[in-house]
Amino acid sequence: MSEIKEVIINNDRLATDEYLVNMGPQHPSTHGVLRLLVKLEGEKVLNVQPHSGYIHSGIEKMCEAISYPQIIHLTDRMDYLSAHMNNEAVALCVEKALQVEVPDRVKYIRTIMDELSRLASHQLWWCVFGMDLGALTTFFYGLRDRELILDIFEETCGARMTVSYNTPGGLMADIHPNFQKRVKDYLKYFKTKLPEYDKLLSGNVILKERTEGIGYLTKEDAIEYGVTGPSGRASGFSCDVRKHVPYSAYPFVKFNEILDHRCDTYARYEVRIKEMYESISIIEQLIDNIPAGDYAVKMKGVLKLPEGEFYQRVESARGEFGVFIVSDGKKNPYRLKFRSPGFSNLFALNKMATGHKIADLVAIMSTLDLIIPDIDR
Amino acid sequence: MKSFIEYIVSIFKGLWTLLTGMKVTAKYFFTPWKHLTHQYPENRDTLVMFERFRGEVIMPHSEKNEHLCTGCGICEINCPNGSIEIISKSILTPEGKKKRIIDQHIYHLGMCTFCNLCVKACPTGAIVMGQKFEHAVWDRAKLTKVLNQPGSVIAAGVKE
Amino acid sequence: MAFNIYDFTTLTHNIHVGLAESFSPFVATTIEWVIVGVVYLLFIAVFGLFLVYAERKVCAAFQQRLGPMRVGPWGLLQTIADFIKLLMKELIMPRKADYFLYNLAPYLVIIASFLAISVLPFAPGLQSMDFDIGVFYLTAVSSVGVIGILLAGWSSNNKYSLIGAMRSGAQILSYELSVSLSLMTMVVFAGTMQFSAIVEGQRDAWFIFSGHVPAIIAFVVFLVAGTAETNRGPFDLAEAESELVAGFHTEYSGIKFAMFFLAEYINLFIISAVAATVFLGGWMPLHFGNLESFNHVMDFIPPFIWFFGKVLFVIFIIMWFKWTFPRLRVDQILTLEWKYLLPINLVNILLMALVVLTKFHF
Amino acid sequence: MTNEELKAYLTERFPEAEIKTGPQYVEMTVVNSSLLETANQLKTEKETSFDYLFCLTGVDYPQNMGIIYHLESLEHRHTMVLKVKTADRVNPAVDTVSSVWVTAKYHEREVYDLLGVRFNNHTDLRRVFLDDDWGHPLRKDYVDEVRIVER
Repeated sequence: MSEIKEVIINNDRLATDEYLVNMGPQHPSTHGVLRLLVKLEGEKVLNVQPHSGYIHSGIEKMCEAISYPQIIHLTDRMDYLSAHMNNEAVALCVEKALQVEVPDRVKYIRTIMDELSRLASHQLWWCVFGMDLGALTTFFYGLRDRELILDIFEETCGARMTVSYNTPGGLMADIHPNFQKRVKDYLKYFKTKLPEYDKLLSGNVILKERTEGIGYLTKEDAIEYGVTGPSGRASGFSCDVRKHVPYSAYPFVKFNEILDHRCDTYARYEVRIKEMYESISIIEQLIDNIPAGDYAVKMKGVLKLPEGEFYQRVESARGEFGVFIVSDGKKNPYRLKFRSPGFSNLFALNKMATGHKIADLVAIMSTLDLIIPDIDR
Repeated sequence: MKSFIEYIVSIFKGLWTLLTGMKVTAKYFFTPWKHLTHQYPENRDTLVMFERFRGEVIMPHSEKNEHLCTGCGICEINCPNGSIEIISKSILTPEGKKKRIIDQHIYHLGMCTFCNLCVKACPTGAIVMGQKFEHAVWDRAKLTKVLNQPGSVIAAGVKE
Repeated sequence: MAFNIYDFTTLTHNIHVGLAESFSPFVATTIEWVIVGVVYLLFIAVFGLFLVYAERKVCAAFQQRLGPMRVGPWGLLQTIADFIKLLMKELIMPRKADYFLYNLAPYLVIIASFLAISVLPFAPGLQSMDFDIGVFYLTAVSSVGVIGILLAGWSSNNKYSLIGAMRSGAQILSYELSVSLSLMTMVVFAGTMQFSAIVEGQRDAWFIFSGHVPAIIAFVVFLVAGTAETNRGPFDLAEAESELVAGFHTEYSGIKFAMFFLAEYINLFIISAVAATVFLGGWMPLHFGNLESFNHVMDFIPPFIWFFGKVLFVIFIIMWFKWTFPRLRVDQILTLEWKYLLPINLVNILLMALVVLTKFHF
Repeated sequence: MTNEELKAYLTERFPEAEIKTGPQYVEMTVVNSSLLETANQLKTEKETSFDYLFCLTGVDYPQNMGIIYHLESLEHRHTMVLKVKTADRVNPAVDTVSSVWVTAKYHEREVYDLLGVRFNNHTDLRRVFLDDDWGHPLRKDYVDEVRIVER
């Protein structure tokens, strides 16, 4: 019934050859509980209507009731694959509002953790992308390499994914004594594995056929729809927050913003692969130069932000993540908004997938790298 | 003719990329002893979690059944989920003064998100994160724990 | 002839004679049918289970895992446990499914596999039907299975099933052509369609060696097309997990699902067995022209071991494909067939005809 | 443009708007009737060319509802905040800017869902996350005795 209702709402009737398919909320390729109402003609996608909210957890509402240090652990649960970036965004925003300058050591460690998260996230994306296209073996190779990063997290932060490593004013704890050695060992290891990714999938003729020219998103559309992160950069939309509004230790490192002007699914694939190389280079620049110092600034027991509105942008693994705090001077925010990259990226799906096959829809959705709790919040 | 040659070349190029992919998987197939599987319940004896791993909140007790908790309630305030409840009682000290001490430090494991804020806030270091991670139980009521052991007292010399 | 000690002709002949002496011809024939049927049924069940286990172990090794390890030593009993589970599961049917066709479909699929397996020569004398048009028969019956798949998708009253079934239909109808044509190439070379004669023709050298270039091309084409015919990855569009959940058998559960599952693995066996028989000499041992002593050593290995060794080799290659490559899209699958495999096949058949005419072979 | 230049330019260009410098960005508050026109001018005019709307937030202020647009210009790399406040807090309505920035279409749906702000002329104003009969949870007067536990 609801399908019929929605069709009527959208003012379009089904022609004789057209039919509706509900992809999700339980579907192998929606990576969670996203529902896509797909209008098909044979195999051809005519229209995609994303329906989200199946795991809407009301994080923004919850944040209004708890204090700023407590908010951080909730952000772990939004985009759980780049949890550290989310943590950092809140911490940076609070520090900005309180005008606290954190020591360089904190900045360096945060940046290294950011890039490790990005690596881990892109690895998981890579293996799931392979799986969505039917190459099931990639899944295990990607997870194999990601597990080691999670081990590094676990040793230093105490958790594998919901790291909660940041606090306003610094870090939860200093890095573990093994941290630097482990990271360096890992980079050495991963540099031998990354070319394998290329051999197994990137160069594969089937993958190229499946992705080249599919899911075209022009630069103008990317900007209009606010598609950021690797997906936006593959359309030539220069949107790397690390470059344009640098934060933490990004001003101290040299790195390239990976841009691609091919705008298709393969470009989005390649941008992420190249970003992994870039992340490795950033970590290498920082890991040996972590300055000595405190791991946190001494903060007051109860943090009260001055009245005002504060915005902090960071580059999470799938795009621009923003934290917007409206404070009325109390210890909890008056209103807190998370600008999640997935939400904007998701709604460009219809634009990109229309006219392609249903198999392409899966590939396009996969290269957008959607994390459903990030969209639903 | 040119397109015909391109056609032939494309076939061989495509085949070559497929073979490189197969080479990668073959490499792993023929080194099966390098597998990554951890057979979990069997390897319990050798499985060591990292020391900082946040498995659950515990309250260490000394051999004399002493803990460091003063019952100040800071952990309760700092917990974002309300998973800690402090029930205190008042006793008469030997000097004859009234004093509030901890009666029960109740910890709802089922509500805990292991964010570490209580441990970080504790002024006396009475609670720490434990490494145990096997929390599955048959009854949800078992997830509510009392952290201070029965009959335990606060260690001497802990500042209020 | 050394391999005569492994010849099953005398055994089957003796059974036949013994039955004919004790019973009337009608009863004897019926008993023979039943015996053959039971033997094939047992073989299919056991070998199917083994293949499922092998697939899981092979894929685990590709993925740096161990695979099933819990049920039995090295998980050997895993598939049996799975099978028991499938037997005990409730059979759920969608309410608006077509009752008759929905229930008929799994049987059609598995019957097609049964029909095809009957012409395969496992060892000298171990072959239930030896047609003189064996290859022709095989290509004919192996395409019956697609009807079952189409029916399953159509009758399930599920859009995913329908898409999967239609994909499967388009795919199998196309690739039938390549399978047949690559087999025809070898028939041109062998000069017969009878499987036993084809195997006999490879006594001195397997066709893939004696037929050199065109035979190798035909082998590769057959492998690709055969993989597509069995609906296995990278051609598993019909059940493309990430797109169609489970494709044509989404709505099947319990033993009916098990039939589809079994049929898939039996088809895998058939394709591999045909490849082994036509290209790799079937049960024929490896012989090199003049190396008498080497040839004698090879003869001591029983023919059915040769046969199954070759079959498993081909199965391994097909599994290797599946666990390495991404899936193709439906239009690409048709492009591959009509723009690449078919022209290559046609040229190849000409090439083979030339080779045969000029006697430019070993 | 730096914040000061931007502020000077905006004061000159939009004299009727209320402009101040916030902790980070220049903040410009307009009334609903001139919102769409202002947005259009901000995007299309060469000096400002705010072509990227990176955040759209709805805030339930005590007297009214505020919609806050965070804008960035990719050409000039400057950022500003555009604000609009509704007249009515109970039945708030503002004009949609989805014709200017497409992404606003979806963010406005979110605001409508969580705060109940109606966007005039929005082509597809449906709720994004919650059911149709659910309240608007980010409003300060929202009560849910079952799911919200006050401490």
